[in-house]
Amino acid sequence: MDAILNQIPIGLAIGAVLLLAALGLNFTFGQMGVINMAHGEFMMVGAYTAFVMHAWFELNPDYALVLAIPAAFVLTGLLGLALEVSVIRRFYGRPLDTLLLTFGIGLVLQQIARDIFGAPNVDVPAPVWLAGGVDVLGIRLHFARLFILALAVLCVIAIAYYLNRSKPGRQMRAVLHNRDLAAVTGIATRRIDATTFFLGSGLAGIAGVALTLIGPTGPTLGHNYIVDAFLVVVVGGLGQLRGTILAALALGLLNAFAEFWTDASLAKVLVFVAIIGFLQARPQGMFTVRSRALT
Amino acid sequence: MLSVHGLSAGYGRARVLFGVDLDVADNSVTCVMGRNGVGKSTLLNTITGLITATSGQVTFDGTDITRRPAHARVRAGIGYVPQGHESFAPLTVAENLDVAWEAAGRGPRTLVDGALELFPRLVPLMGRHAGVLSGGQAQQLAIARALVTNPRLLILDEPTEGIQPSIVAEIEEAIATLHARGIAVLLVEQYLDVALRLADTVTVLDAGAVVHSAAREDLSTEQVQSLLAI
Amino acid sequence: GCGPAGGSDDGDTVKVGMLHSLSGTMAISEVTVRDSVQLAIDEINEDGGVLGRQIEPIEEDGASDEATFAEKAQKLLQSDQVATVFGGWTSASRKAMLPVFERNNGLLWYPVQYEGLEASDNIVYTGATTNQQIVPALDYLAEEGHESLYLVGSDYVFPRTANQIITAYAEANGIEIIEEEYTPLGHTEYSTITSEIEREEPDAVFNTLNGDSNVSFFQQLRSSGVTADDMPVLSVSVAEEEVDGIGVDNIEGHPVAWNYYQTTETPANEEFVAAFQDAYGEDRVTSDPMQSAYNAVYLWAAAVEEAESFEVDDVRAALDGIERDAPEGPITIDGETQHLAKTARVGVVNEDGLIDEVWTSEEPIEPDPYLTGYDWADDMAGEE
Amino acid sequence: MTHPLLSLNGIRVAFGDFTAIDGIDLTVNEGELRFLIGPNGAGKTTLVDVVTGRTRPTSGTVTFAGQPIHGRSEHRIVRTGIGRTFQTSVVFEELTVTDNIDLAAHFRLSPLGLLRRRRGITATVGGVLERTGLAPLAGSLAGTLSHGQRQWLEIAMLLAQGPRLLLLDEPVAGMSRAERERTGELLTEISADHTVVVIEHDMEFLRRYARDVTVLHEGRILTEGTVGEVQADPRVQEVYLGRNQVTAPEHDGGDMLVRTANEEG
Amino acid sequence: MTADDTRATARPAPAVATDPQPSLLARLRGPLVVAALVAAALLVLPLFLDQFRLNLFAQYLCYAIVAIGIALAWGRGGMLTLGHGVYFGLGGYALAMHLTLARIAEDPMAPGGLPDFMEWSGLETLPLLWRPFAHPAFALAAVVAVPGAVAALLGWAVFRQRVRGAYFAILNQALAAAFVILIIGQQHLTGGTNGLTDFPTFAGTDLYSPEAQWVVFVIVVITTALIYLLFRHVAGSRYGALLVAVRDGEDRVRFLGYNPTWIKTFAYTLSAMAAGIAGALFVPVMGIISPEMLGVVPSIMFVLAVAIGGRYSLAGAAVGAVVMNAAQTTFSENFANGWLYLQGVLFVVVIAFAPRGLAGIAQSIAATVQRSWRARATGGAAGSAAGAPQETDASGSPR
Ligand SMILES: Nc1ncnc2c1ncn2[C@@H]1O[C@H](COP(=O)(O)OP(=O)(O)OP(=O)(O)O)[C@@H](O)[C@H]1O
Ligand SMILES: Nc1ncnc2c1ncn2[C@@H]1O[C@H](COP(=O)(O)OP(=O)(O)OP(=O)(O)O)[C@@H](O)[C@H]1O
Ligand SMILES: NC(N)=O
Ligand SMILES: [Mg+2]
Ligand SMILES: [Mg+2]
Repeated sequence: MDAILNQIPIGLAIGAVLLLAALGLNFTFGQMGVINMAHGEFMMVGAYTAFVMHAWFELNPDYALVLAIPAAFVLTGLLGLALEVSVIRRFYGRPLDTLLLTFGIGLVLQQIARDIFGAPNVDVPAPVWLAGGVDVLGIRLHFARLFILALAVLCVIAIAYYLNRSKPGRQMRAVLHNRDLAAVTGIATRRIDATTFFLGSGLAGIAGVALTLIGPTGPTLGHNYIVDAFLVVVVGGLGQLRGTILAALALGLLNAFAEFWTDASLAKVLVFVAIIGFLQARPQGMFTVRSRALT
Repeated sequence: MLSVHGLSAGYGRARVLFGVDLDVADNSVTCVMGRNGVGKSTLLNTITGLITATSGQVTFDGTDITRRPAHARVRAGIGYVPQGHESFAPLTVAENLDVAWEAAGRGPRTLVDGALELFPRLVPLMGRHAGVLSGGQAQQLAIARALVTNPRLLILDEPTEGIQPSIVAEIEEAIATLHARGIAVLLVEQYLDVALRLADTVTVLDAGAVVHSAAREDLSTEQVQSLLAI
Repeated sequence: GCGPAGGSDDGDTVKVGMLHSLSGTMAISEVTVRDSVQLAIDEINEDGGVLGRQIEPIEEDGASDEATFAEKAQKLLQSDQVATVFGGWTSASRKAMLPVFERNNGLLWYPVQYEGLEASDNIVYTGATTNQQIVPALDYLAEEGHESLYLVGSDYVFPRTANQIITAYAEANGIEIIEEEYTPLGHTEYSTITSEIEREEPDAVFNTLNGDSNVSFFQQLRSSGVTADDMPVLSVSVAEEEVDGIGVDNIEGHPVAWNYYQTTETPANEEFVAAFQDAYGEDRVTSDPMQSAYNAVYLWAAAVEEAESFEVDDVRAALDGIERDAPEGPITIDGETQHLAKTARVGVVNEDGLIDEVWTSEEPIEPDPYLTGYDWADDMAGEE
Repeated sequence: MTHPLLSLNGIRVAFGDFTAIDGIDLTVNEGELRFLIGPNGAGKTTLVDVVTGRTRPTSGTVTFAGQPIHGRSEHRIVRTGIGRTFQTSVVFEELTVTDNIDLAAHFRLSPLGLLRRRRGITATVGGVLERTGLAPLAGSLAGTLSHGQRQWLEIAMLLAQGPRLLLLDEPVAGMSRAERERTGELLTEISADHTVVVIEHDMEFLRRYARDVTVLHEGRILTEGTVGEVQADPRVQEVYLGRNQVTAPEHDGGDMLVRTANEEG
Repeated sequence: MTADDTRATARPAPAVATDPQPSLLARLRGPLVVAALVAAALLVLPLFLDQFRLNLFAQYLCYAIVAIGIALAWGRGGMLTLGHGVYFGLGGYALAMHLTLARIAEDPMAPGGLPDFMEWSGLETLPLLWRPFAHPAFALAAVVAVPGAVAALLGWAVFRQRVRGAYFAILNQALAAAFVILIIGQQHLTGGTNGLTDFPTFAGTDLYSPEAQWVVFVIVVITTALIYLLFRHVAGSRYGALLVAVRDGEDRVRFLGYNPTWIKTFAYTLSAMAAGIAGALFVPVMGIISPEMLGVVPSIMFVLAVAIGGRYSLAGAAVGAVVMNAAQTTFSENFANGWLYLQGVLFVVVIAFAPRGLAGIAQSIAATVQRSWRARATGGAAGSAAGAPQETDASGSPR
């Protein structure tokens, strides 16, 4: 029984990682309709930022990680911005093409990382204060996981504020729905696009830093998370923050329990089957806005 | 106020407009008329920047805006209601208005109140997603949205389409009121009676070119009808 | 790229293939192996080449994809007509290339420890087979008094076969196998497994995870507070190259089993490490597969000299008994299985990220890919 | 000619808290040309959505030609003989005008039949192209049509479908005067051997072509009757027509609206 | 105003411009071109290519078959399928299972009659799943039927619920990921990561004799041609137009009396079957099928080939597959260490600057040439232009 209960924090921890990886997609994919396959590589850039903090700038791991978070946000954000301004902007209204385009870009980014940092994984030491964990009611909570969870929560709050309370958030949704109409309503669509992409990419950078705590830091880091992250956004409903959160946690728990009862391989397959089943009931994800428009 | 000179435009290789000239004087109502498919909407889309002109010039208040992006034109004072009651479906009615009000540079907040006064039927719908509105409700929202951008020139593409008769009359009154407040209006309208009641100048378009342009008082209804029946 | 036209027999060079993954997930490991092959070729060329000919490597990228390995092998053999090929890492890539080499009568030098149960005339296996790595590792664990094992591995042929051997061994030696868990390649979530390990408290963990998964596994195990003192995790696919990526803190003190470490004390190794770091940088480490790949080139050259021919059939005939004082110590080719006699070693990761030897078989162990010499392995599937 | 073809019984549609249709009973007889009017948001389009399967009624039944059809999927309802157009026209932009109409005309083909190549233009399609004046645009991609041209294409597709009951949602919105008249003629012609229901806000059009009119208001039927009866109803004037429309007719002799009203009587 | 006036004001309506009935020759033009290409491939290529290159070309054609299928499902039907590796794999495995059993039947070294990986996994008898694959006819039927059935089932389940666009794409991607994990995890049935390899014989003949390789080449070329012609016919039929209609307005199609679920499922299934056939051909050509070739990345590569060739054109897609893979071979043979850059740049440039791919470029060149001569009104490029978004030409498109 304890063992089963123990899967709950594990599932939530997995969910937090998925959530962090998916938050950026919630912008670029959910809000803008850009299927950014290079999102995984943006996470990789974030992770290498953390590496550079300690390896090149020789910062103390105890605070290198904390410094890496804003640095990675800005760096990957700018990378995304550069990408948006140079190519992606040619693609609005062709969401499926962006997938292929960014896939190509992802391959190139991987190869660049390999050429700069070498093919093997690199070591990003975790701060001492994140080592170990606490037992709560007989359930073990790791500090690293709690940190990721906290980071995810912070990001969610910031995003929720941005999306619902602020002017650019609204404009972003308007632009996604109808670019032309937005333009003749006075919205500077290009600036909105650029900002959105900057934020989505920046969030990938933050996720990348967090991932160094629990997994390998190497050129192919993104591959491990990208499919799951997209699934989270799809199950949650495109552009639905609430949905993304719930979906991430649900998939995390599902993964944890499926793995507990079967094994890690079968768990992945079961999760996929569950998602198909879920979409039978809610084809447009957990939360969607109905529109009467015919498509 | 607005001056269009030798404007040509089209879609890809298909040319639609061929050297259109058009002037909208300060504080006037200009009505563009023409059969379906002659290029009326294309003309308005080119003026507002949705389509880039292949040649010719659009001048607003003496500045050449031919190459300016669409949103900049809105901020310069050109409000646009495109054809086909379009709205931002995932946003609520209130958000539709807010987003426009903010984007155009936040004129006085009374703009929003004013627009709602004009379309009181939108008030109970403020929290509803625009995507579920009825055709006429959406059209009212579209006009309201253009009004909150605080335009000095309001461009309307068949604003009464899909609107119930009593509100058509109200819109007509509203346009007259705006006019009285010094806002210039460029209007495409298929209801002849409405158009002729409002217009100071009538321009008739056929096959992408202006075939007639005259002051309202120089035209009889029959003349217009025959021009439209080419 | 494509070298000058002509088969391997004319001109004053001899073409050999280098076929490793330079892109994709396996590039992490294989690039360093390629570097070692290149180093050996450069050294041999410096010394006058083979049979007076300079070795001209033709490099292809296997791209971490089996079909690409098959395709490139075919290209090297048919279009480039290379004398031999050094290549492969994963068992899957080897299995993919095997029929190509058999059909074209080529010779492949495969440098990585693997699951055994194979002996092709067209492959020379310069890494360890199971009785030179897995079995000695088990001997070591038994000697250390560990009586219960938890098995965790990546879900593919090497770990599965290794675990069968471990299970058979355990049954014969009164060791309890607590659990056998597999995760997909590239898996990064080990919380479920680490918490089960914590709960079950085995004496030791036998780890056959491959690649990236090791990083997550050790990091997450460390987060759980499990240390090498409490519960050693013995790995057979973690070498010096991987340690840095895992983070020394996370794996320090845990044992690994190989035939070679950078710290192995032989004169040949001193030279090898020096030469490697000279060529590729002081910060680079050497590892078992790199050393095996490096040896392969020298063994091939020796066989060619012995045969006085580059022809595969002649070279193959000359293989038996070829010896060398390798960085790992003396190695000898067994002509029958085309595997090497190798010394087994268990080491422990130290705080510098290098590996200190703590146990050795002293003598080279004869290769036994089908484990015919072990009674407890009788029940195991094997072809012979 | 007075067999009920379509009957709605106790239809209610609620979207969350909001009740868009609040208990409507309506019968349309075989051969009728019925106009449906009412303020914006009254529920006209929703009613058509209910009949055509796009919206499931919260309660109530829809019977067509004696069979209950509520709850059936959209394409099945079409197959029983109901066709519609859309208020905001939706055509297949990357097919030619001909292909758009051709697809509408051939939904009864078997799967194998569909897999045959289309050779030339069938008589039905040709006839529809001609009747709707789209012939000169036959080869154009529908995406290149103007607003009014699209409305025509919607009508053309509906005609090609050959349904027993035609439901048109604001067919003349955005059409030029001349074309509105052509549409009116066409509808009159069709209604000779079809049942037609038209939603319109164009009063001039209504007065010229309508026979029976049903007025919806806030999800209920406000009144039914002839054009004259309905127009004279003060409640209709109150919620829909506006006082001006009826009270201030004569100030401009050239006013189409008034002139038509006078003609009709 | 009277009715007569109304008529007078109506736009002049000339007699309906009926499509000219295409002449027999025009109708046969596509097939004739294809037949000529087939003949050229069979007669000319062997003069220039050695056995290895010929074999590579056959491999590219396998990808071309997949591309033709994807062009139908995606280009016409708008179903971006990022999981076609699954169907390629199912076809490949079906045949590879047979070939593996055929090898074992002739191998005196395999007394248990089991593939080696089954023995390692402790199996003692051939699993039920494998047994029917001993019959070549069953295996060949499975090559088409299994991918078809899986696609039909999945397609029906998701299309019925109107899952589409990005949702569908991501779901397919997850399918590919899950499928690979499943295959690897079921090592005792599938050989795990190693896949199935080493197929010396088929139907009792040595598969790797030069003659057999030649026969395989001929079969690949002819199959590619036949599949192209079949898909071209489908795309050109009413159903093809309907597919485009569903892509652009699925909900609207319902109101024309069609059920989009079946329309989409059919195209998706058809394209899965093509992928299955391609996978099966790939097996004797390359001598291996393994999970690495079925996952997310190879599946995206399939789609990329289509994008590069031009998604709206079946022929373009096929050419794209050949060109992209040939480019990849060339790059990687010549720049083993940096070819990924070249490949990435190729993807980005083509997709960004030629949204309709090579076919689009070819078409605009052809159009320019045509215009500068004199418009020859009839006959579009074979099986290509229809359904492509055309930003040009208000005055009519080729039909
Ligand atoms: N996206 C497009 N691509 C190509 N041609 C187009 C496109 N949109 C419109 N056209 C063509 O341009 C011409 C003018 O269209 P436009 O929409 O400006 O007409 P309009 O006068 O507004 O007609 P309506 O009264 O029907 O709205 C039409 O002939 C139409 O076929
Ligand atoms: N999905 C929905 N959710 C909430 N409200 C809805 C939904 N669909 C329709 N409505 C509301 O139902 C009412 C009826 O809409 P409907 O489109 O039927 O009106 P209509 O009579 O066709 O009006 P119009 O003349 O403006 O086209 C409107 O108030 C609309 O906002
Ligand atoms: N042979 C191995 N380690 O895959
Ligand atoms: Mg228009
Ligand atoms: Mg309506």
